[in-house]
Amino acid sequence: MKIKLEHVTRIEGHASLTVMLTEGKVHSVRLKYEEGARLFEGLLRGRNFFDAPTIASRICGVCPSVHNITAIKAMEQALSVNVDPVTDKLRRLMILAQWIQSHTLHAFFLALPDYLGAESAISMASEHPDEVEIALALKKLGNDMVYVIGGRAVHPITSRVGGFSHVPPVTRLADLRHRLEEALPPAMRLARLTGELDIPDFSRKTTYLALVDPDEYAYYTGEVCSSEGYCSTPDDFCSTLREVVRPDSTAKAGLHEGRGFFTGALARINLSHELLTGSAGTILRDSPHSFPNYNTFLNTFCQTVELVYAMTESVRLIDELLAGDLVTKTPEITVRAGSGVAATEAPRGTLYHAYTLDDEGLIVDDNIITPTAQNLTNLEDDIDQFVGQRHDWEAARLIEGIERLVRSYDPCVSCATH
Amino acid sequence: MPDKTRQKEAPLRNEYLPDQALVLEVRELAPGIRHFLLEFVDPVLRENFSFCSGQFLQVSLLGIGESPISICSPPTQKGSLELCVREAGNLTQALHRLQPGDSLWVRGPYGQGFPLVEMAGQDLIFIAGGIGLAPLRSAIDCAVCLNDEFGELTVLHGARSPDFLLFTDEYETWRQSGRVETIVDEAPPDWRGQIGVITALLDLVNPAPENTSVLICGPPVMFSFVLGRLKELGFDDSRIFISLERHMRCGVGKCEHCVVESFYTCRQGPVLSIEQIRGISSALR
Amino acid sequence: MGNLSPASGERLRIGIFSLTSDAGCQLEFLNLADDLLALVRAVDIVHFPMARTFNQNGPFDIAFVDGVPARPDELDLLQEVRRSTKVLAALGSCSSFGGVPAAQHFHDLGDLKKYVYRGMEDLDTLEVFPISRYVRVDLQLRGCPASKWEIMETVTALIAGRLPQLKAYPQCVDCKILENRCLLLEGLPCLGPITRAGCGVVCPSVGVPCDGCRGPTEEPNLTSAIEILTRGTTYPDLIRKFQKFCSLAPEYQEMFDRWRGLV
Amino acid sequence: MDETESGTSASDLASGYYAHPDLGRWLLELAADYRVLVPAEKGGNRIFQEVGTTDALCFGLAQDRTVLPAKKAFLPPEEVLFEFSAGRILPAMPLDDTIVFGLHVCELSADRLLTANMTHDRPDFHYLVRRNGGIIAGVSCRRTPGCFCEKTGHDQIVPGDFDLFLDLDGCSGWDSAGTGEQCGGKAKTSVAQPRLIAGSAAGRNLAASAPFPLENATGAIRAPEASAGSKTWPLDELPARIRDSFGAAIWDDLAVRCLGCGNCTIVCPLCYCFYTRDETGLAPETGRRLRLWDSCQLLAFARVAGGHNFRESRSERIWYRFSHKFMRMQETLGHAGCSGCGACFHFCPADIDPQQVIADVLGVTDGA
Repeated sequence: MKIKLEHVTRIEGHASLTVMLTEGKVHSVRLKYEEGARLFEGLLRGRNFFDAPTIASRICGVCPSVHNITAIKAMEQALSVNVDPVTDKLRRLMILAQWIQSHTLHAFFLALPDYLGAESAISMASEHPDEVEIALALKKLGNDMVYVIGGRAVHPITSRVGGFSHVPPVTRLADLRHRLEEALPPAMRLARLTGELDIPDFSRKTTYLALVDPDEYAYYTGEVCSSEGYCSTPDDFCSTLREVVRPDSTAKAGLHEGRGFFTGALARINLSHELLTGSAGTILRDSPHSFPNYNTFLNTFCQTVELVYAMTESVRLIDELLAGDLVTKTPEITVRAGSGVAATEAPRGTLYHAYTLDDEGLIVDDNIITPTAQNLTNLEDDIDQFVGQRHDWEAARLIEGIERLVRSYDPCVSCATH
Repeated sequence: MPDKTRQKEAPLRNEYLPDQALVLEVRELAPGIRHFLLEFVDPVLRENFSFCSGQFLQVSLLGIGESPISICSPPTQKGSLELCVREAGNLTQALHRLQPGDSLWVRGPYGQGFPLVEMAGQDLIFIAGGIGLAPLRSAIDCAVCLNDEFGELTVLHGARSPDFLLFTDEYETWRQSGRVETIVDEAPPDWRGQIGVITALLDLVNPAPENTSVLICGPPVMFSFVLGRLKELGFDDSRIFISLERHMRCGVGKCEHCVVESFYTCRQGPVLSIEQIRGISSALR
Repeated sequence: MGNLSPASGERLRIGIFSLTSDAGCQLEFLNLADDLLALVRAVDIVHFPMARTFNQNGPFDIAFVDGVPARPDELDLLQEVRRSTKVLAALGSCSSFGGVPAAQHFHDLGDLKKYVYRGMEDLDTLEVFPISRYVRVDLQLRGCPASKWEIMETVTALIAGRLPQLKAYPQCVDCKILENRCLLLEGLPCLGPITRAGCGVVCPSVGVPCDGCRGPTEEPNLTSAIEILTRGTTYPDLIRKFQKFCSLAPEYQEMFDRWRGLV
Repeated sequence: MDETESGTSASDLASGYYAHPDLGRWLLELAADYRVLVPAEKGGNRIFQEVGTTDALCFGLAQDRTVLPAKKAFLPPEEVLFEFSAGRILPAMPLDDTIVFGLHVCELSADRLLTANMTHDRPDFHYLVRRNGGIIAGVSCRRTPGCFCEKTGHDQIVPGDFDLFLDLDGCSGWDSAGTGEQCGGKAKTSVAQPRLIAGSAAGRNLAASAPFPLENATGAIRAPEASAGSKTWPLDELPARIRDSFGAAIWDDLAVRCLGCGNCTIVCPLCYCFYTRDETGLAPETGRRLRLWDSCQLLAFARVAGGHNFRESRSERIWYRFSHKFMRMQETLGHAGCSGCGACFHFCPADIDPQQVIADVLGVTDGA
């Protein structure tokens, strides 16, 4: 017998689960991303290099800023454009703000209801008003950070190849800094709470891939490294990463060295947890979990640790910005043929943008590899193991468990099917 | 520090504050057209409110918005007002949801009505297309009420179909002071009345222009035919009065939406004589 | 649209539906932040799979539809939504105009699929059109993303029993009132004069020319606009700009046809 | 404020601005009791800004025009007419304590005409509460490029048209052809004490605390001479000329170029049309009625419920804009509703120049 769960709820986008049952017991499960193809990579061809960041940000409404910044970085590499330190710091802030926006959304609005016995954050509001209020305030803070720097909370405007069209006023940055500091204790409280949730006992060691930078917990710079010791530049890595096109699916699946792998908060923490100092490090080390850790369900907790990291790191960056002159200078851009690859850490994992331009600055070739697509193979392997270990469970309970497992990946189907 | 006290100005009237009125009665006159009987909540206003036939009110519902609507009851009726409302926009749709006892808000009356005083002793012809009968009904009832002051009354009313003829239960009363003729664009087979355009009614009654005033309200498409026929019949432009519809927001000649060349429809209109608007090609569109 | 408001005293039943999209517009509901709690206290958001586990079927008073139907089952969903709602609001420029994905109409769809999916061209993917091609649409909340102000105006208007007053006039009016620098006067290709207001003029306010994501005003004077805009940019770049967000806006089609004749 | 020896920063002078340390201090004092608006920089534009929100207390010497004219102080782009709650109306009381500094001659003249318009027939409560309670202070102007107040008769004012006037003629040497060099650069030390002229009792009261001498005005204050040969339009004739031009080809020609963006009316000191809108919150019984600026250049301006549009064509809408200014206002108030400031032309993406339009109207109706 086959049952199909049409809509895995509380994820970004539309995915279904098809469950095969024998005598009331689950014997296999298939996950499918159910969105039409928007064909972004095709649509970008023939466009101007300066339009790619704007258009590419429309791949995803949840993580538009990282698409935007990653596209900009790739274009700057293709055109050999160097930007000033203020620009770099503002971009870092936008990525960290994106983490705050997205991790808050996932951890507290989409995943937490599973563990607090609520059907949604909306219904959580009555029994857990404090938590919901904190989550909403954090979401608003992340939104306001992107708004102040990028000009709009969803789909930023000011960031462009070469720099920024508009630099935020000192007073607004100072205000953000103040709000970040104020929001830090409640955010830490929620992160600790998430670390103590009763997650399923599940472990499957796989390959973890993320940007690694010896000097910091990486998100904006660094090399792509794996838990098995592999390291390379994003440029080289992009050519070894395989995206598999599957019959009847608009999402591709990622393979590295022929196997599935995990990218995202858990991978970053597994690879760089020693670089997490300050409040985020304290929460991580005080938690009942040790790292590296191979329980995928912990990804949500890792996101909340990163949320705290993003907040403290933002305060540090704002202090640096406020200590100097808040001006950016857009360098002269010479349009010419070339190609560039960039990677940043999106909330859900490493995001790659690669472009080739002709001598008029029009895009002739491009490739965008999203974390959710990269994770698909690994997610399927996880589901298989999860089901295999629980073949005696009632179908309804098992399906609910699988939904939680899917959610712990924080999949973004829009990104996966761009 | 400078002295902030200033010479007191004469108190200004705030034109934009409406007065509350209650719906006493609602009835459906035709599909999508409702008739409302209202009274002001303020007893002083209820007693003292006066207006001329053809003037309008700015009617509003709080949270919905405001629209100009002609008063359809006669000035001779004291203590209450009547409106006739066709469902067309935001406000009128919301008005159609009102029940007796509900509130609405009005300010006014605004504009110039039909100069009935100057028409004393004359025969009156009322030409109404569709809901255009509403402001004319105020004047008709007024003339009926002051029967001795006027000559013969002729009411010509055209509508889309028999269902859309308005105030049909009042025709008998009107006929005691004159004549009522109706015509419709289309009708079911059992319709015994006239079918055609409203100028056919003018042909039917063949009015004489002497000592007669004509009062017109209806959709703009009607105007050129009716005016053409009246001209052929020998009517003078100064004796033909027409009520114009325009986008009116303020009612007091400040917001500029209702201007027709030099005329503020809300102040110098909505009733204007054809003589006043002669040569203004955009007036009768 | 007839009578819009629910029977008096009843709470508005709202559905938020997602077709193929970037989910950015429905996310704007969660981005309402402070207003979100007030909103869910005042209305019943009974269908919102992105945020809820239990999602009810109709009838709805308002259904917000985010995205374009790009798969046959999404078309079925869209028809079902239309059948079960009083007011159907297209949420964002994808559902209003096809959005960014509608640029596929400037390419050969087969070529595009071949390029993206390398040999897997028999995807069950529909050509992208605005939802108005398939169902009657009562309101268009344009923009990429849709504006929070318009979302709230729509909800509060329907609670009060009026139609939302979405601005149909050009961005310039609001931009002048904000006393922004006029980018068009500086020679930048700003689509403000022919693009609908309602977003709060977010782009020109930070020095970025309007990209036209909210689509054309009523009766835009495109001929004159193109002449003026090409003083600051090339004709092909200008056409690319129009192709970004609202390439299926009916008002643009004559311009694009002329462009297709040139290339 | 970057205070140099003369109290005026070099960059202010270079851009044709005048600043004076005493003036700045005085305005800050006034701002404790009043809402004080002065022309100041915002994002590369000059706009009337509230003292306290800006530290750039400088006055343009007409080099740059503000984006919105001073009318915004008394007729705000958006204002609450009243609030309502549970079936009760709570009238909004407009603030009546605004001082606007820095109006040029044409704008003082426009202010007088706008106020006359809002006063005549049925007075506009909200505007007049603000305006009658407000104080306006003019400032000597040099001609802004593109202005033509001599043509519309708005090139002079009498003391009754203002409460105060800041006469900068002490900063000698600049004239209608001046580029700012005389006032800036080497000549900055010659930025002498301004003279104040009071035009009303309120202005005299205010001047009592001013750091500058108050002088008696003699005669009218004029804008600097226009370029040779520029003369007043036949304003008395224009109403008939405009009326006769309805439907003429010149309006169709303009409609081909005009984008209908509304810029011209938003920036005009003598445009004031508005619409109203009700706004409610999540509880529908509480809300407010707003009045907002409108523009006769917008398609929906004359559209009624049901969809009929009484001004369907762009050419007709353009004619209505000019007929308001040169026909209706001239006929009802005896003065052209165009101050000649040139803002509409400056901000028009299609370069529609009212001077050319009027020349064309005169040409067409002459049968030329």
